Amino acid sequence: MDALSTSIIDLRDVVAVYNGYPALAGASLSVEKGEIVLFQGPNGAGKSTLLRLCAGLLPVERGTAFVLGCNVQDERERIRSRVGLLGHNNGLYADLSIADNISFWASMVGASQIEIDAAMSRMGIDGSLASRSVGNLSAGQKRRCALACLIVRRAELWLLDEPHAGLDAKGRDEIDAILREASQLGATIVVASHEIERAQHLATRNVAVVAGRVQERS
Amino acid sequence: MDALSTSIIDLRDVVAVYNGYPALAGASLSVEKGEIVLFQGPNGAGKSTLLRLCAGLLPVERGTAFVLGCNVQDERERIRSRVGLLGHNNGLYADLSIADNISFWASMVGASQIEIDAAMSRMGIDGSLASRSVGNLSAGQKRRCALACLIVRRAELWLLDEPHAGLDAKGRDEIDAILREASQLGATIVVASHEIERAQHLATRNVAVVAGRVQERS
Amino acid sequence: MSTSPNIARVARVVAAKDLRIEMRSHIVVQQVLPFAGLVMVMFAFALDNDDVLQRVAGGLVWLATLFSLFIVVQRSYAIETSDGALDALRVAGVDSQGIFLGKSAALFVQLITLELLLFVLAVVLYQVQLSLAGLVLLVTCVLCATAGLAFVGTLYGGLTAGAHGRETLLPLLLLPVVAPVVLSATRATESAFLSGGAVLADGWPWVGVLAVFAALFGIGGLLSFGALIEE
Amino acid sequence: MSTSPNIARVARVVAAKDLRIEMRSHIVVQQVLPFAGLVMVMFAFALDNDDVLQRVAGGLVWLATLFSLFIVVQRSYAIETSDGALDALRVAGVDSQGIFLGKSAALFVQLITLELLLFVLAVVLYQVQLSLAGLVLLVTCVLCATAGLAFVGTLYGGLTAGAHGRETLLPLLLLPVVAPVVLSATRATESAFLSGGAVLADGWPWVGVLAVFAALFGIGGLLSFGALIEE
Amino acid sequence: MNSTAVRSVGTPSTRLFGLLAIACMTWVVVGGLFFTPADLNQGESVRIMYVHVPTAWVAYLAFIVTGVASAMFMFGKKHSLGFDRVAGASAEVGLMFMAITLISGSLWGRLTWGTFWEWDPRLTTTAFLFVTYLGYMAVRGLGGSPQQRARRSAVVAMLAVLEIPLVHFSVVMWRSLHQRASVLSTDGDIKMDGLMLTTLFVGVIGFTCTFAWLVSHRQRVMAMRDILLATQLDSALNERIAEGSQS
Ligand code: HEM
Ligand SMILES: Nc1ncnc2c1ncn2[C@@H]1O[C@H](COP(=O)(O)OP(=O)(O)OP(=O)(O)O)[C@@H](O)[C@H]1O
Ligand SMILES: Nc1ncnc2c1ncn2[C@@H]1O[C@H](COP(=O)(O)OP(=O)(O)OP(=O)(O)O)[C@@H](O)[C@H]1O
Ligand SMILES: [Mg+2]
Ligand SMILES: [Mg+2]
Repeated sequence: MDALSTSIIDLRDVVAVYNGYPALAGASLSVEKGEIVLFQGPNGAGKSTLLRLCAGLLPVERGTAFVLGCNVQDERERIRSRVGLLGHNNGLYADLSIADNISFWASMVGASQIEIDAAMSRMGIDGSLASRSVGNLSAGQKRRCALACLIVRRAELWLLDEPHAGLDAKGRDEIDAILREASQLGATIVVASHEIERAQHLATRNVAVVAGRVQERS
Repeated sequence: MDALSTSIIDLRDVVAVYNGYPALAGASLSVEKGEIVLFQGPNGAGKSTLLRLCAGLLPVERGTAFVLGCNVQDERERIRSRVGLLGHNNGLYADLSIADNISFWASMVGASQIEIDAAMSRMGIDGSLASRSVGNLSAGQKRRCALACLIVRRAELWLLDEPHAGLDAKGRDEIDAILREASQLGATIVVASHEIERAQHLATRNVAVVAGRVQERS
Repeated sequence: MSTSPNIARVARVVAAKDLRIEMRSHIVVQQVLPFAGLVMVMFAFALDNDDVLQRVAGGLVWLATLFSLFIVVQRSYAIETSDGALDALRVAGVDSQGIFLGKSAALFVQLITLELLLFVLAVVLYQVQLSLAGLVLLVTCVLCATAGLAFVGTLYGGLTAGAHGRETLLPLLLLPVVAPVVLSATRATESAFLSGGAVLADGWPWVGVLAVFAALFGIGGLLSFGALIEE
Repeated sequence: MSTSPNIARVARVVAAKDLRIEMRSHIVVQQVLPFAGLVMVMFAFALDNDDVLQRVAGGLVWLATLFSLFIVVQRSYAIETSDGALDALRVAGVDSQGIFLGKSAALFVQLITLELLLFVLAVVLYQVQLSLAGLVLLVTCVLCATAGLAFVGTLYGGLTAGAHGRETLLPLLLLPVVAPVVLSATRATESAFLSGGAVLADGWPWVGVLAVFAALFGIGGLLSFGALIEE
Repeated sequence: MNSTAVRSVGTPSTRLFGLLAIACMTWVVVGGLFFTPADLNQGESVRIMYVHVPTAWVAYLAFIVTGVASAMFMFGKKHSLGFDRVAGASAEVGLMFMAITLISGSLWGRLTWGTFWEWDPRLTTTAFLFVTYLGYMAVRGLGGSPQQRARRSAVVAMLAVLEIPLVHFSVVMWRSLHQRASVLSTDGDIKMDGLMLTTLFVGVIGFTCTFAWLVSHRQRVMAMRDILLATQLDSALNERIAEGSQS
């Protein structure tokens, strides 16, 4: 890790642009290891953009962005395997079953069958559900599958874009418990959510994102 | 309207099947004019399926389903223009601007420019946002656009599948206000949602959907 | 509450919407057109036998149109299904005959533009002589054939759009139906071009075939499109 | 924390995933194959001249493969982009060379299957005579040509997959690059079939061209695929 | 730079190229139309050569420049967008020259072969090359961030340039109607009238200067548009920030 900064995420005046539109207009943020940070803010503020940028999916137009001690602009290949992102999309293969999707990711990162089973049972996916095609599932079931894939990936930095969306009450509690546990094991977690009451219980720090900039809070 | 039943929705032991999987396993429900009904229940229970069935998007395998006094199976063309559905998808054209999307729907139903402007300002869509391509918007902005299209359609029965998903706090309040207003003007509203605290304030009646069946509550 | 709009109005709104999307994205002009030109050149080269080429000159335009049709139809429905817009139309009770006519009209306009440019290219490349009578034949042939292609494309595109993720089925369904159109149009075009000893009068029966085909699929589409896009 | 898997392993996992999806959905076997067969038969019908047909028999197989390639490549990337799976792979730092090789391998297997069946069809339809030496030539030709097609398809498919909603660009980009492959493969196949007075020995230089092409695009793809799928 | 300032895209080097181009082209026009003799077989139509052949070669040159600039972009340490601009500008100009080759060739073909177009390998591969670069331009127009656009189009450019040998050797690979490489042939004996040859070479130099002149202008225009975009971004940023302080 870079000696310059021990923060997991360190953004300084970051500008990110989509076809000339400044989705991020000088965002600065630093997140330390083990924190659970909540992004909140109005629609179109730039929460998803911030998360995608930290995941290395977006180019940095101006400013500097360090994630896990590496510059997201130049050294992305070094950080990637250590970052897990759950975006608005689920990133699943609709023609495969839940079990196939999860074991695809497991063989990517070399996770064992035990870890697969653990992830599935954590997300409440039982045997008969696991063998069904993802394309045939309800919205919440898909989201659960995406979360199980993410758990199997064992990232150091979890970036979650509205993880509660689509989950039922039980699923929401489950994912909260999983995130707390992961953070206790040393993972750093950033959550963007509009369900402020729920997410606030989870988060150790609140960050307001407004019009492409970060405004710290309590 | 049919003399048989004055209910807006009247389902009796409805079974609906996806490729052999019974998503609805004998659901019965009746909803009266002006009600705001909340569907709640675990993931995969059949809430979205119920809504799609009432909108006439799904065939009824067994049982009878009457919506607005018409049999959804045989007389769908009669009910459709009176039903508005907001599903998990937004149903927008990504290459068109927000304004174009809304005026497309407006010219479909013959709504005036005043109604368009009213719908846009209700959903907090201002001039500069309205001219941007829908493909370039954030998740919540797309959802707002979809809701504005729905408002313009002026349906008698509104079927909303997780309408709060993706909206920010202000947007949630706005949509609640819109739904209350619509129901006072005589529209009937059915909402499926996992955000029970919020939806419960809105709803006049709670319905639990569990494993493809309806269980009435308080 | 809401007034039920008539077919013509729905058709106009849907066609305008599709054409506006094309104006924004320029897919047909910037991507499909060069592709079609290339298909023409490629086949002409592969068949670099003078006799054969002379005989099939007109056919190449139709062949290129055929392969472009797959792309254009697929695009026409990708717009509708990628975010569930077609479902929204169905729920809102938008007249399915109107949708059919509207999408066919938009397809027709796009295909005609494509063919016009391809024919200009062909005329330049092959130096075809075109008499006035030939021109009349050609224009009628193009109009009838394109109407047929637009109707079939819209109909089968709607059929596969209902089945999610099965867009790959489209070429398979379209090809056998469209092949006769392409063959008839080729014969008529050859007559118009007087290529390979063809006689002008021979072209008109083929145009008749095309007109019948267009009428059949136009009526068939009007009657069955609603049933196809239903779940 | 997580171990970085090597290229070969990623390639194997990705290829296995793509092939498993094909096993589940049967797109290539049930939809693309009949389409390709139909293209062959249609062209054979259009050129219903015995001499010509005899000469171009081999070419028809390649032509059908060419048009099927567009569909198969598009499908191969539709899987990845429809729900953002490609983004997930990129974020997870999955080796892009591994993805390239894996997707190419899956494409190769699908195309080879397709070609095999098309060649059987061609042999039956046109009663081509095949000597042992001809068979060796043919097999080498098919392997080299298909490898080239799979590499190009994966490379350009990745390029257009990055730009959302612009899949229509794929045929335009692929056609000029792939056309020489198809032409060279046609010549080699004609030599193998000894059709139209072709000589067997003439086929090998064309196979050389195909091998060079496959090597070029294989290396080019390995080097540049990562840059292409980056945002 | 204030908003009323006018920036010229001309520099001493563009002016030099421009002057050279004008001088050479004057020679080609005067020499090509009046002083060079007509060909024994082809008659007066041979004069088309002074446009046809140089534009073909300069189009090759342009595409090679595109390829090289793309490689410099990809393999350079800084991934400088300057190279991408040169690549794009050069491809545009090359496409224009290739179009002139196609048009002049088909006019020439009308006079010598009696048809505008023949299905001949050289002609067909030339058409392929042309469409390949149309595809390249379409890839440049795909959108996305400038770096991403540059990366994508660089890959296409580096692969597309490999088609040039295919066009050049197509006459050998497939038996062709078209002129074999007579000027650039390897056996070295040039069978052409001295003045014709000189005029042809002056034409090549003239078209090359025209190419250099156009590309340097075009690339500077693109650079300025990037500057303009950057200033637009500044004002967009201010707007976006103001949006935040309102609420
Ligand atoms: C549409 C028609 C034509 C096209 C697209 C075309 C294209 C080309 C191209 C691309 C080159 C550059 C070749 C190279 O050096 O690699 C070229 C060169 C040349 N072309 Fe054409 N051409 C056409 C018609 C003609 C005709 C009709 C003639 C004369 C009868 C002609 C005579 C020449 C000559 C003499 C050269 C120089 C060959 C050399 O020394 O390499 N071309 N043409
Ligand atoms: N692909 C795109 N092209 C152009 N602009 C975009 C694109 N994606 C997002 N934007 C714009 O960037 C801004 C930030 O978007 P972002 O998705 O980050 O918002 P968000 O905070 O996640 O909003 P939401 O709560 O609605 O999800 C928005 O104004 C949006 O319109
Ligand atoms: N296209 C489909 N094919 C097969 N089965 C399906 C399909 N869509 C849904 N199902 C199944 O039908 C059941 C009900 O699905 P539905 O989408 O109605 O659930 P839901 O209550 O809306 O759940 P959620 O809260 O997750 O959105 C689920 O078990 C689901 O797996
Ligand atoms: Mg978002
Ligand atoms: Mg649901």
